[in-house]
Amino acid sequence: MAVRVSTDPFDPGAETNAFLAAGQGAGAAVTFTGVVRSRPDDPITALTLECYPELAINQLASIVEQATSRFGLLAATVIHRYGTLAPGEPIVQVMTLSPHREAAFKGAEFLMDYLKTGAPFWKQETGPNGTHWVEAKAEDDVAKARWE
Amino acid sequence: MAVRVSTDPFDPGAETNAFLAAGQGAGAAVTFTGVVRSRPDDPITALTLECYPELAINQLASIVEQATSRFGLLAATVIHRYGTLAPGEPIVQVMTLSPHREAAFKGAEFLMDYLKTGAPFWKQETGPNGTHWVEAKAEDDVAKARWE
Amino acid sequence: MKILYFAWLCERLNRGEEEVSPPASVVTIADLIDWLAGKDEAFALAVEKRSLIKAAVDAKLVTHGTPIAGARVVALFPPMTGG
Amino acid sequence: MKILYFAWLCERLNRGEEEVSPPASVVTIADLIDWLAGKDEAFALAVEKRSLIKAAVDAKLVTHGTPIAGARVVALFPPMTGG
Repeated sequence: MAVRVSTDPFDPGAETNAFLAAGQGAGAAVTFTGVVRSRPDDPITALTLECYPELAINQLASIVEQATSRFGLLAATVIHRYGTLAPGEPIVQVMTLSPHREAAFKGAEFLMDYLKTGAPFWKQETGPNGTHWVEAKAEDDVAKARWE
Repeated sequence: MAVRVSTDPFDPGAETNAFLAAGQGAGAAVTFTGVVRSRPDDPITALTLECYPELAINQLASIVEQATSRFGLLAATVIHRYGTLAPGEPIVQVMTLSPHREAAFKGAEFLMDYLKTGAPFWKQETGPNGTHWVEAKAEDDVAKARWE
Repeated sequence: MKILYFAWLCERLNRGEEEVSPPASVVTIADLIDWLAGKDEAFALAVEKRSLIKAAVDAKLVTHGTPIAGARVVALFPPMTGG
Repeated sequence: MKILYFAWLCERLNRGEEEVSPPASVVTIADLIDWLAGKDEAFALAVEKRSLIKAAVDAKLVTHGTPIAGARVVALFPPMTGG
């Protein structure tokens, strides 16, 4: 399936290989992997993602469909985790396949820009000073707006 | 090492996982994988890449350095095969790591656009009608020019 | 009609869902928010900045102007921060 | 000085490398190409469209105007088609 929303961990490389294996004959594949970040100046011990799975699947399927038709992709997959993750763990992976590299790149960027503000996940960071909800970023709205 | 030029096959997913493992703490990783293409309307049985390895390593190292400083990447790797490859086999992989997704995407696109016309590889396709050298594409010069 | 709350909206209301039976005068999502705010001060405070409240009807994203007639599940939540 | 040829240039010359000793009047890559063309008709035909010939000196990419003084290895080749 082209969309997967789960609390289970996933293996980024194994997902890319499975995606490539299914796409024999295409020339260009792009994988984006988002990982839980922890910077020395702003350390976090855990990232918890809340999710509304039914809506997430509907929204991601719609975003994948838009990207596929807009960029003529041969395949596109989105994997998104929720639950509590540790720094370094993969949160999200999008993969696109196309005969040409430009469409594969653009498709993957489009998927990321749309899912940032359009998929029902909410991040909560836990660090030395406690737990707080991550605020929506204006730059994510800007990133999405450039495709409109 | 950030640049690898070899006749040995490589495993795209294993390379991505090794790259991610080395980059703990960063948020965004992009992997581009180029695969030997064979279309039903234009089948090929083999793709042979000739290479000038000493120059390839110098050129790729310079391109990686440019991408790293221009986009503030935390890491960037290019793997390029040469020799004779079958359809479906990976030819090239570039990987970029950055705190932010936009830089990771831009860095990977820059690497691909520059290596297409700036790294000393020459492709020869073998199909039902024999073997021919792949011609340089004007669109690859255009793709590179947009960064200048 | 079931209402679901997520993220800080869930936290501030101290409940993830509830069953409600709005009167016929509640036509749209905006009406529903107003009606819920009239019944519950914690809710009224949490949704004070209406632009920060997003909504879905039966697992489809909607706007505040969308009618809720026939809805089984309405979800209300803050801006999404996935990816 | 060693000269390396790649891809269809190598194929059309039927050799991948050769040793040459150009005279002092051969200063740049462009001079070298002219000098080699004067010695060998197959070479002259292969490099007729000069813009299709790229060059490197000691494994560094150069232009046709680059001097070759002190070069140990000069490489001549068609436009690159990697990736």
